[in-house]
Amino acid sequence: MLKLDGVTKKFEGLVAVNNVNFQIEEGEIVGLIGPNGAGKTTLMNLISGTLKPTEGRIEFNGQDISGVAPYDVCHRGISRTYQIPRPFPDMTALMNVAVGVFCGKNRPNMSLSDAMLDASHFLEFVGLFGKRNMLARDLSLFDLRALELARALATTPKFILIDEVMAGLNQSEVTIAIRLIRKIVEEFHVTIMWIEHIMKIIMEATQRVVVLQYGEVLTSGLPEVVVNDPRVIEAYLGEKIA
Amino acid sequence: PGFIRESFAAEPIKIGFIGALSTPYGASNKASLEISIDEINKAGGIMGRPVELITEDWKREIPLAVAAYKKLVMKDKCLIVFTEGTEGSTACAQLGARLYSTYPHLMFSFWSAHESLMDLVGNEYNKYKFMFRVYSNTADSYNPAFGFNDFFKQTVGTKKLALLIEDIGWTEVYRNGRPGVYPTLKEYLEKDGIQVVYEGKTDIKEKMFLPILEKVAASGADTIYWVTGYTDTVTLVKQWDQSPAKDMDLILMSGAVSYAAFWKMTGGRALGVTAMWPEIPIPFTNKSKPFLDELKARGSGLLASTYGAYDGPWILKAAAEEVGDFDVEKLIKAIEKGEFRHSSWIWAFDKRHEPKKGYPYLPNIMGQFQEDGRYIVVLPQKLIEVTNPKAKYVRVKDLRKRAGQ
Amino acid sequence: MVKIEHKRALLVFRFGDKKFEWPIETRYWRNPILGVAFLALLPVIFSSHPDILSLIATANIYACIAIPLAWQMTGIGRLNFGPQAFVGIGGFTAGLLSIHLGWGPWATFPIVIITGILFGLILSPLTNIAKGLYFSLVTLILPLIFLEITYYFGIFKGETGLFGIAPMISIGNIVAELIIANYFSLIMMVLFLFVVVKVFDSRIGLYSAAINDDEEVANNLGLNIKKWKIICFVVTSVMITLAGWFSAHYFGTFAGVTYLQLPFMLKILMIVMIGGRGDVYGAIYGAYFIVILEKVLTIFGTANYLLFPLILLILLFTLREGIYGIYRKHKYREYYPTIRVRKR
Amino acid sequence: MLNLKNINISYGVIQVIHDVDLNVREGECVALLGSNGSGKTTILKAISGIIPYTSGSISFQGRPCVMNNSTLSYESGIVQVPEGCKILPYMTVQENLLMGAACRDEAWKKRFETLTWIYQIFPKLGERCNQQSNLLSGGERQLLVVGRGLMALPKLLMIDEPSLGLSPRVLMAIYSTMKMLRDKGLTILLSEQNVNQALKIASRGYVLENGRIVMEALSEELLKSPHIRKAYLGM
Amino acid sequence: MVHIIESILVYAIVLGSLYLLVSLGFSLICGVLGIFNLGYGATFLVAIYGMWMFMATFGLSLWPAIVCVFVLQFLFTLGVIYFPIVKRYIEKEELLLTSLLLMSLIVEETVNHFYPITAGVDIPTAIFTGTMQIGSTNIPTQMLVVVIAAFLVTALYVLFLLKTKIGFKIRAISQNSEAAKLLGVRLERIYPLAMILAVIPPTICMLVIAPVWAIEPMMGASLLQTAILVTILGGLGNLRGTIIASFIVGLIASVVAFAGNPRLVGMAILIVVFFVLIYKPQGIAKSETLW
Ligand SMILES: Nc1ncnc2c1ncn2[C@@H]1O[C@H](COP(=O)(O)OP(=O)(O)OP(=O)(O)O)[C@@H](O)[C@H]1O
Ligand SMILES: Nc1ncnc2c1ncn2[C@@H]1O[C@H](COP(=O)(O)OP(=O)(O)OP(=O)(O)O)[C@@H](O)[C@H]1O
Ligand SMILES: [Mg+2]
Ligand SMILES: [Mg+2]
Repeated sequence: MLKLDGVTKKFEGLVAVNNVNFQIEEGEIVGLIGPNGAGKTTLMNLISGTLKPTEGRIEFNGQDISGVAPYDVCHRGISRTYQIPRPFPDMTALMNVAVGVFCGKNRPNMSLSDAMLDASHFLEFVGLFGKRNMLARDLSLFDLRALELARALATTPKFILIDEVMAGLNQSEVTIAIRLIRKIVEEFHVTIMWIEHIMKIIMEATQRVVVLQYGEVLTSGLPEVVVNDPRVIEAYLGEKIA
Repeated sequence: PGFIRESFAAEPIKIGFIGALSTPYGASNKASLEISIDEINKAGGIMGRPVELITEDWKREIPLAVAAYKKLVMKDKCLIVFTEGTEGSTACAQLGARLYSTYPHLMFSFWSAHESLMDLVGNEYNKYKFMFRVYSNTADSYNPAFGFNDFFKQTVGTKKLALLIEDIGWTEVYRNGRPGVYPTLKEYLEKDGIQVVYEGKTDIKEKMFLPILEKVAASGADTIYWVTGYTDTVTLVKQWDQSPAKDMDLILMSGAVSYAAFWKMTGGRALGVTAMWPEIPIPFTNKSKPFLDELKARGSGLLASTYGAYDGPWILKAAAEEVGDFDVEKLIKAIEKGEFRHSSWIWAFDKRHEPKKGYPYLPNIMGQFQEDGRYIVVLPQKLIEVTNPKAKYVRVKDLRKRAGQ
Repeated sequence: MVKIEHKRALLVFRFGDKKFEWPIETRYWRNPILGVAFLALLPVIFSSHPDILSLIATANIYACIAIPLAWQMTGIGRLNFGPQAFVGIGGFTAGLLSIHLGWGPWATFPIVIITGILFGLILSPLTNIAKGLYFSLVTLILPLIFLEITYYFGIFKGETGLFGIAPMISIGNIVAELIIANYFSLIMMVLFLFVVVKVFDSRIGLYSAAINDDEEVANNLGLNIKKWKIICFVVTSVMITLAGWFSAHYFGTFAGVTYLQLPFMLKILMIVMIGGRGDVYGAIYGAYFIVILEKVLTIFGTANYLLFPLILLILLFTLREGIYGIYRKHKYREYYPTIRVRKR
Repeated sequence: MLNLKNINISYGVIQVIHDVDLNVREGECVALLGSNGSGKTTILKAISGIIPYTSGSISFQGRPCVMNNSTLSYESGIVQVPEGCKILPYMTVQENLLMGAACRDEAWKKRFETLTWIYQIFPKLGERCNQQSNLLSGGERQLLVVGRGLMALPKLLMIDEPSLGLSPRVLMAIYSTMKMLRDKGLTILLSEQNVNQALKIASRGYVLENGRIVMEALSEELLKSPHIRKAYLGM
Repeated sequence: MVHIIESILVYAIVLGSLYLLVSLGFSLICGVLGIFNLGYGATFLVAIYGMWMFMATFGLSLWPAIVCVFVLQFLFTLGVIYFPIVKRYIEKEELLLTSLLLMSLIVEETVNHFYPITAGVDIPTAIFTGTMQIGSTNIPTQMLVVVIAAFLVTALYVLFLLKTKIGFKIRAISQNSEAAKLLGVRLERIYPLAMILAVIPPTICMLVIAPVWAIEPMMGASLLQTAILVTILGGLGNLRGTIIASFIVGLIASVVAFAGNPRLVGMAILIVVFFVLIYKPQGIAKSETLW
């Protein structure tokens, strides 16, 4: 579904992403891990079109999307969340999602109230329906993450990029979040690429893991295998995870 | 019945004035109008009817000027409206032309700097005949800046002249002339053998004249003639005094330079500067002096339009008394035909409703700052005799020497 | 072709595969209709006070600039400090055409729109290039450049301004003309109001709000921000241009000195601020308020020069959400766009 | 060393902290636990004087603190490492670090020694010392913020969620640094979601729920408590 | 030819210094407080008319008047600009900008009321009179004072910002005021300090330029316009950019004036700034840093 071919991104002097090749098949949940500054977020920005790759090709469903404008990438079915949540702070939760509904792909036969209806459906799905009329800036961190997910889903993507959606959540909230994401996969049949530092989630929720280091793919494979790879332990984990 | 006639007769004649009251011009025009109307009322009004002045502030904004004009003409039924300021007068004239057929009235403009506004009267007389220009800045020749060739040649002794003109609408005629009618100012000067060695246009927002003065100095001129109006003459003079061009005589047209306070504003650097229509109290007639004293008592300055503002209501009175009626059409005819003399020179209007040119109508006055900041008249000869017979134009260099600088 | 359905409190229009909704509940239209009716009565009430009529028209023109500006501020997410530039473009286009070709207002109208679109398009890349404060600054310079140009090129008649522009309407009866022109200004203002209110209640309003809040996220969500910002900029610019067109024909003159300088901008800005920030209805309250205030203060003579800004400043301090906010506060607050100039 | 008595804090009309009592003894490492939005950051902010409290009192080293005066608190040695990477984006890494010492005269005098020490424990910062700090990745920023806190040679170090967004390895580095500092006798107040980790280095913990302290106990006890296990460890 | 180039260079420096003095304070506020001080025009008025008030109305002699005018300036900037407006609305830019504009209008009208243009204000701060020859170019000797003052003030400011601890703190605040607050920097002290620092250059500027410049109540607007132009060309609030931009604008002005047509100076500057902004929307230097 998504194919990265020699993707490279250079910032003045610094190579943040270096010759990354991998492929994600439809229906997979892929974890992307790596030390801080390995270039995970950068890679995500490249895929979503926020940044243009210096070199290489990104293919989505057989089409080249490298250097395509972000809105276009979204229309082709890729949507994303942010490491630090970025809602529209001066809009209500419902409005936030309604923007997603309207913008996602062309839905010509839709008026504002239809969109609201749709949006509340998504809000209900992530469990935020009760807070639909709160301004986004008044929401708590957990709710913001949920809101981001709802907004991303509202654009009817085929592929979602999730950036550390669990950072700052405690273990029990993590369990809820994992359940939520499972539910998303079941209901919307989306493919997910997931950046995360909490290994527990990676182990439980993902089917395959790609490890980045210094912008390059260190290794990839099943979570259990990757976690026990000495190079990964050396570079990332620091100690063995049982 | 006598009682009724009297009260009817006592119904006041309304005179409107639209001015920017926070500016020196607005304040001084307003004071002059007030003085003259007070005097007229004291003298029994116009044909027994008192005169009432209604003042409106237009704050130099067209929408306010237009609203004020409508009020004065349509609601207050003013017989005459005095306006000032270029864009305001223009807007009022446009409106007045539309109102005229329903609300006949007169408009006296103190200041319509753009020639083409007065051209309207010439071109579309029937539409714009109600409009007169009562602004004393009129030359012996056909336009203010023209007509100084003799002054330059004889009084100043100019051989080589640097000519600078501020680049804005009203100077268009000086810069480009009018094909078939007027030459350009440069051609006009050269016609009489004054050599124009430098010619330049300047921006009215200019604040840094040093480069220009540097270039002027390099041209080797002995006199600078600068057609100013909107230009910041204070900065200009301050910089001229400290530039290589400081030994060249500086002759300006108008702007802040016409204020007597200009001397103070420049910290005495205006020594030797000459300007047109300076703020010099000149007793043109025996009416001038009381008026000027009164004006001073009311704390207002004497500016180029002040004599006109004072004389305006008197012109109306004279015209009305001649016709014996307040019918506007008749008044216009009377004003066009008559000659009026009050505080200043003689007012008579040509077909384009500009004050008539040439002697013995309105002369152009030149004043020069000499020692102690005295503004003295140096042109025309007749006025020199009235104000200060000993006064004489002195070249800047000599003035400086005399002042011991 | 157009199908109309009635759905609870909504009228739904279907046009091809597009769908428009129209709330017909009383609360949606009662107050606006009452307000417009009141404004429509004003010229009749004041028919013997031509100066007040003129002030009403002026207020309407100001509102015609402030209303699109309020939309523009949200729709491009930047504060435009130079809407006067477009007032100038409209006024000068109308004026030049009218003077040199003798065209009347309805002949100049389409050309003014075209010029507006043209200049809107030429300047629209700015909305994407210049960020935050820079946009404000560039737009601040624009009218100043324009003013320089009007001084430089004789055709604009610098300090005098254009004159002899065909009046809005001429039927021979001047009083009727003034009242009709007054209604024209009201109609134009109401039309602008209607358009912008409808836009704010539609998906485009939502897009505008999203762009105002966070452009980058909106882009990632699939909103073509470049396109929408340009559309918004051009449409609002054309609306502002029309305000210039109107005042040129209404006053018969058009001078850059009045319209292109900073004080005029300050007035428009004050209308938006005092009226109600980022709120369309607020612009009308603001426009009428400022015009009335200015008129009332003239009774203080020259002191009004000082009093006018002073009172505005005090109002700015005390009315947190503008005049409209006093009324609006009691209402359910669904979505309230804020205008801001981003620092960086 | 640090005493909070009956602290109440509200944001506008909403009260978020209710009657919190909290003590930290000299040389102790105390953990402040609680789920999202329970008010941990708010308490830390009140201690470091960034926000005012409505009632109660805070004293540090026996002396009462002035409310809402971050400078005085900072000067007296209360240093907060903020959550969410609040760096000075366009200064270099080194300038950022120096900034940590700028408002404490003692620290400013020893700034260069401290700097070398910081570069030793966080070599990654040393590598990047002349880079503009907004070019750092999320995790590197977190390191920088912790290092900057240390630059002030604090008497009381308050760390707010150091684990946020850190890779396990860096996280371990930070925790081992904290452990080392604790062993050296630095007083630490740690606010953390990651209960397991936090309780490993803290000797005591407070559990905060909806702005109220619901539990205060030694680490081992907390780890054993069924409530904690259920609510925070998901077991 | 040589003469022209010489003149261009001399005037580029002279005008550049002048623009620098005019815009330094504006740029500083932009950098430190991150706001756009549209009330800056009033600073010039307070400087010059304050001076006049002390000298003409209260009868002080030159030096006491200068001291008093600085005190007045500080009181004004803190008591009228900073505490009532900037402090209150620092987060609400649209209100901030409008109220600052209004405030400067109020100052302007007050000044116009007490000292209208015909009051004839002139400040005897000319240190030199007459002209001075550099090569074949003549400049008023007083302009030398302007140049020296500009270089001195700028150098002091730059040193202050780069080398002192307070300067260090100011720079920190300019980047992220929240983080700086966490580091114990006292915003409520540094902000006023920056405001005070920002009024010193324009005051000095007005004092030294008075002998070659008109003094009138409406002068604030055009000086503010100059300051805005230079500051945005330099990159908002970046002092280095401001310095470069001042001299670039000075150069444009002198090139156009000497090699071209003096009439076009104003328009040339506006147009160059406009196009630079379009192609380099961030200005010459990065606006994010103070230096
Ligand atoms: N705009 C930029 N300019 C220059 N360098 C950048 C830029 N953005 C990121 N970098 C650098 O690229 C590297 C990768 O950054 P990135 O944000 O992708 O890391 P990450 O893998 O997401 O790390 P983390 O897990 O800490 O979030 C970092 O070293 C960072 O300093
Ligand atoms: N500036 C603010 N205005 C209003 N409410 C606020 C503000 N900051 C925080 N809150 C509210 O105060 C409560 C406590 O917030 P706080 O940031 O202290 O929680 P926390 O325990 O640190 O959470 P986290 O683990 O997410 O950092 C939350 O409900 C939050 O919504
Ligand atoms: Mg990241
Ligand atoms: Mg927190």
